[in-house]
Amino acid sequence: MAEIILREAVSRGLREALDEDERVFIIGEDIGAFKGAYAVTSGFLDDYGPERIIDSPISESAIVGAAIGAALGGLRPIVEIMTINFMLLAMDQVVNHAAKLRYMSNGQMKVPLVIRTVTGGGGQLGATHSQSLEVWFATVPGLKVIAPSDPYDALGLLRTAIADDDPVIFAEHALLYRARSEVPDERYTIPLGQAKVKREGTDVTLVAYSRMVHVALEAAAILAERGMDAEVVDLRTLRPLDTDTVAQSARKTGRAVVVEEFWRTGGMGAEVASAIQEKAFDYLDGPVGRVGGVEVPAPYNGTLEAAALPTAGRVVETVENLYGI
Amino acid sequence: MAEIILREAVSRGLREALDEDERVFIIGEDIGAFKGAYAVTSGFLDDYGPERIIDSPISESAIVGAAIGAALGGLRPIVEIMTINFMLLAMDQVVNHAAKLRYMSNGQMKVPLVIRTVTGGGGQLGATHSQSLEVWFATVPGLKVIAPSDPYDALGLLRTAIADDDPVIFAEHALLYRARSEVPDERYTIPLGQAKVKREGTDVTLVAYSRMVHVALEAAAILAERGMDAEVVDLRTLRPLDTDTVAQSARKTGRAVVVEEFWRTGGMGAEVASAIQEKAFDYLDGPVGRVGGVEVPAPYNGTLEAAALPTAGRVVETVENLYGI
Amino acid sequence: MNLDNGQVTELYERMLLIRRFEEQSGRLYMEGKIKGFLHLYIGEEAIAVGVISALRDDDYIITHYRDHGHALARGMPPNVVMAELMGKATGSSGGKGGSMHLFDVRRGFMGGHAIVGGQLPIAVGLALSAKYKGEDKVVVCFFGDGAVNQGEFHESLNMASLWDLPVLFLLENNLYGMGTHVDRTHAGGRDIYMSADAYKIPAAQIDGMNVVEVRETTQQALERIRSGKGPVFIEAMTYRFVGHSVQDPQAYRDSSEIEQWRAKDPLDAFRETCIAEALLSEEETAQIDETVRETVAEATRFAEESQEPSLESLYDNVYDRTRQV
Amino acid sequence: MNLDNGQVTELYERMLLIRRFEEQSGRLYMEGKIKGFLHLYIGEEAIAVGVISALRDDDYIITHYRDHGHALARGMPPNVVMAELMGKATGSSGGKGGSMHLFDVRRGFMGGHAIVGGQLPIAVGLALSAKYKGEDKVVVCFFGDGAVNQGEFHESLNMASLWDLPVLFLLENNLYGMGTHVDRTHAGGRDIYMSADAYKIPAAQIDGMNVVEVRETTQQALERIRSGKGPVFIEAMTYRFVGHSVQDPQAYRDSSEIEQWRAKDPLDAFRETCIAEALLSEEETAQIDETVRETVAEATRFAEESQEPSLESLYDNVYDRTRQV
Ligand SMILES: Cc1ncc(C[n+]2csc(CCOP(=O)(O)OP(=O)(O)O)c2C)c(N)n1
Ligand SMILES: Cc1ncc(C[n+]2csc(CCOP(=O)(O)OP(=O)(O)O)c2C)c(N)n1
Ligand SMILES: [Mg+2]
Ligand SMILES: [Mg+2]
Repeated sequence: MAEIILREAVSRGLREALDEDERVFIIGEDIGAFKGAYAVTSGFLDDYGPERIIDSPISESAIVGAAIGAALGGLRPIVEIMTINFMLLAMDQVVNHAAKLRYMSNGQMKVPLVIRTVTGGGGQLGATHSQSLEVWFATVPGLKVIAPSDPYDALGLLRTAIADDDPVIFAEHALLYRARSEVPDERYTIPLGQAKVKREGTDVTLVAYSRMVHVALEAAAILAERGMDAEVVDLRTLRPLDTDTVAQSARKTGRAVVVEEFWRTGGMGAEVASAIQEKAFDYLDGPVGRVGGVEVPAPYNGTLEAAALPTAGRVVETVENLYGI
Repeated sequence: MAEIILREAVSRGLREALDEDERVFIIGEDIGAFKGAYAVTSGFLDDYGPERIIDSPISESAIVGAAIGAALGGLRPIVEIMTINFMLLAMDQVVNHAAKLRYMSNGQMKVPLVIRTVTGGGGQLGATHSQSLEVWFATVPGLKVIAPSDPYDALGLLRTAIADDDPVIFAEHALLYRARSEVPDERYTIPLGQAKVKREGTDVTLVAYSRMVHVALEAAAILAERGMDAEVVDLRTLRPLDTDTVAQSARKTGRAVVVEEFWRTGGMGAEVASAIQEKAFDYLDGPVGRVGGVEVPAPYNGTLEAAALPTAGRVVETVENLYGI
Repeated sequence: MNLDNGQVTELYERMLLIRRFEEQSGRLYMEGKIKGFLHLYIGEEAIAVGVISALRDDDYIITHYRDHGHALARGMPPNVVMAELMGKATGSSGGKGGSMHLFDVRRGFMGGHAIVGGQLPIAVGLALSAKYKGEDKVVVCFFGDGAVNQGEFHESLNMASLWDLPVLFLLENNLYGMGTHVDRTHAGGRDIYMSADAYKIPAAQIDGMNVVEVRETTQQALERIRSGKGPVFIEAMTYRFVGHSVQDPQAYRDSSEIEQWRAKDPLDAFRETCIAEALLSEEETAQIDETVRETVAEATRFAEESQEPSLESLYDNVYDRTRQV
Repeated sequence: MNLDNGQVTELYERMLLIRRFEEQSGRLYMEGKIKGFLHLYIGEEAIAVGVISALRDDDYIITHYRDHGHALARGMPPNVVMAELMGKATGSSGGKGGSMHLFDVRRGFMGGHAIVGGQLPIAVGLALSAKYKGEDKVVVCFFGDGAVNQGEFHESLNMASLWDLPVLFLLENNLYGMGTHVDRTHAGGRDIYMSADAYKIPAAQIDGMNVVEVRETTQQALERIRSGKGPVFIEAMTYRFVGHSVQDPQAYRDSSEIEQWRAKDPLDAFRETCIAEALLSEEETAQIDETVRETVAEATRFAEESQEPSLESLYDNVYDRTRQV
């Protein structure tokens, strides 16, 4: 057991897969000679060679399409798309091909493919580079979507993703690469579709994923000072989505607020809030709240950007406004 | 006042715009010589010539990108993307460019652009050709999204869309082109962001848009026979979204079910249900229900496809299960 | 001709099977027994048959939505294809795929892809898998003149050439993408094969109405590809004798143009040559005609008598385990 | 040299301004006063200055995220650019755009686009608007060698040529896209300009380190374009003397390669020629140096002393009316 950072957890998961299974290779932009835009694949080119660490042209659509083809040919590709914003160029391959081939071929085909990508805002990269589009992928039958909040979950879920026989989107938050947690030396995996209670509490449920888990935990600490004991649930995988754990917590606390970076309208908050009221209506003291990104393209300026993203303060405020303490 | 079909309403709106404003032109695949995949632009090439009715190569991304550029250059382009499924190839231009240029340039730029496209399933076109992706666009700040259910709304909203100085997605349902309604001869427009009560009722609110409005009305008729008086609200525009009208109806009836074609997880139903419980929690008799597409890629077989789409029967069943009559 | 009598018979029979099969599916569409979109291959038979007859059993084939010809040329049982067109449980995808989405993975027939251009990067990936595993396979990727203008064409040719992958890019230039003539969509004009220069891919333009020429050029290309020298590009000039899909009135072209091309019917041409060269007798062709008619009749019977898929099958094969979301 | 003294001074001063501005912005980044991504134009100054000095005031310019050089060459006030880099209210986008998203629409400077390849179709559309309106404008579209492999490159060149649009495609081939050498990303190798053949676009490769050659080739191209003959493609060979972005350790290339190219410094080369040809004196260059230093210092002062944008401005310019969603 040692404390490691998230970047290292992902690197370790990738190395294991490369070591254990000849069919695994990685393809992406600048993952080799440049060592990865976020340095996750640093050293990989030297260790595994250019056949397995493939620096590709800047052709997101063909990168994903080629990975699909390689998966159909019996390999187990791992794609790195530098940031989730660039997935907009590969949407057709992801949504109309990867997600649908198993179904349209009635099980003749499978697409064991992991697309790792970097999500989220907060780095002052401006509107084109700061989105949280994993939410869209979480609506697509045929896809699975993972968005871990710490190294332990990242490694356990990445192992599961790589072993999975369906296409998985694995979204790593740009600001979490230095997040730390204890990670066992022995091998463990985490099944998809299981949310995790990160903090137990009795008065209100805060639901979040990825970086917003940390914001929710911060909010919980503030709320605790004010006499409110918050439970924090980390979704971890967005599809399959574990609404049972969330609803169970909401039944216990009678109150829930969902926190996410995606724009508030139509985000995971909408899905989770809807599911909570469906499954726990009679237990609720009031409406399920949602704290999401402000409905603007991400501004570059740091103060404006911070104002556009959920903060512990905004979460606390929402809890207080809704449940009047 | 005459009864016309939706195809004709859209054609009329386009012709008016071409007639009245030299800056308006239409670009898309097979809109000219082929007369449009859904025949909306039939006759246009002869009447307006190839400079204003531009048959483009099959290059969805460049079509939208070029339209953005033309809008920046002072024109008012109308794009036809043959079906919304092919928008997957133009996502980057729509989401990272059209939607963001005004903001990123701080108002120096505007993108007056209408993208007309065909949405929905039910035509046995299979998984790649049957999606309802307007839902995703409705989550994007900078875009506006319209999805009319009848000729009257289609024409009134199309006029508004074309006059708008921001990018608008205008989604026409493939199965509604022959839908009829009365349309005044004199000019009228319909503002964006106003839902319409299509049927007044007191016992339950059914919320829908596009083709599902007709399904909701059918369900209302069945419910009426069973002694339940349903109110049907047509969203008409998905962004801006008129949650006030919806919430007001829910406050009145105390019950609500949202009906849509998009997969249930993360669809408009999630957003609308969340908004209803936020705005009308204390008036609700039970949870807001959602009837959406079944969580599978669309199957080709007609029986399976029908089973994957919401029907009046499923809506009635959901109402009865939730509110126990 | 470098063909023995057996080969001649096989080529002719296969072309005739496609012709009769397509005529029959057109009729069944008119009778409402086939639904959705139906794109016939009539006029282009020499390409699928010429190319695919040159392949080995373990090679891969991937194509677009106009796919019946390629499927039948590869030896997919007509019964199974016809059942799929009718959406039956006995169809190649149990009725889930339909005309545009045929698959027969056991025969290396990797689909049937309905998004124009979408199959090209997947072909590159299949080839990547072959090279990665040291398999001596070639991937033949069929696509139309309309697909050439998609970005994925460019990205795919670049990748395939860059990495010396075993792909045969097989352009079926039938002069039209839906109703738009290639002269109005491709800046390089009709000689699309010259585009391959930009990627340093050797290319040839051939008579796609001549099955022998198609087969022989393919053989040469395969030899080069199998020697590890990377992709080859073949442009086969052809014409579809019928509309883009079954319900296309073909307003965009003159019947005289159609007549001109019908005079080059690949079946007539081949039969006449074979008879002239005494490779086939009138009796033999009559016999083949008879066999083919019986095969098509049997396929129709089989499909008509087959069961509809069960409602439960709706949920199968979204993921590797049933009903998992 | 076909230049008078005034022109020589202007070219030199503009190149030097870019150089010093970039050096200064690099320093400010290190001091934490500029955030996000910062891509410097050092080494490539001759291209922006040579090309843009040949334009008319009403021509359009559009470029990628490495955009400071083009902005300054077009005459965007250094104060405003520097203020934008620092995210200030006085910046060109009020701090909302940042380094990658500069805009100055009044000067026809249409951005600053951060999605690789995304500006190409927009350039086509701007040109379409010019031709449609009968304006005598040319659009210069700058992009890098990495962008060439994006599908949009292909789609855009095809459209521009097909419709004879007034676009000058200006490829800045600095041999690398991030850390990946062009030899490993482009199948056609380093002579990318030959790709233009496929679209029947006349093309030339020039020395991008020689401002006079760049200017003169541009003048010839503009003449042809203005005569209505459609697009022209120029590939300017260059090199960035610094990392891809400020924090790039450049592990992917040898310092000897950098040194080799630094020996061709476009500023040194031009200054030496001018002095040799007595178009500039040592005193004059010293004077220019002084002026430029003062301009950059003033820009820094201006930016540092400017206000942060107000929090309310967060909501401005999402749509044409403030705060409308
Ligand atoms: C991305 C995308 N855009 C548009 C369409 C609609 N569409 C289907 S076939 C077709 C024409 C394709 O022409 P071509 O590639 O020449 O093939 P052909 O039909 O002539 O065999 C079009 C535009 C589509 N299926 N996918
Ligand atoms: C679609 C997309 N993919 C990837 C990136 C990340 N990225 C930014 S710059 C760059 C390299 C571009 O190289 P080139 O076009 O040669 O321009 P240069 O930086 O050399 O000026 C990459 C991959 C991006 N911004 N957009
Ligand atoms: Mg064609
Ligand atoms: Mg470069």
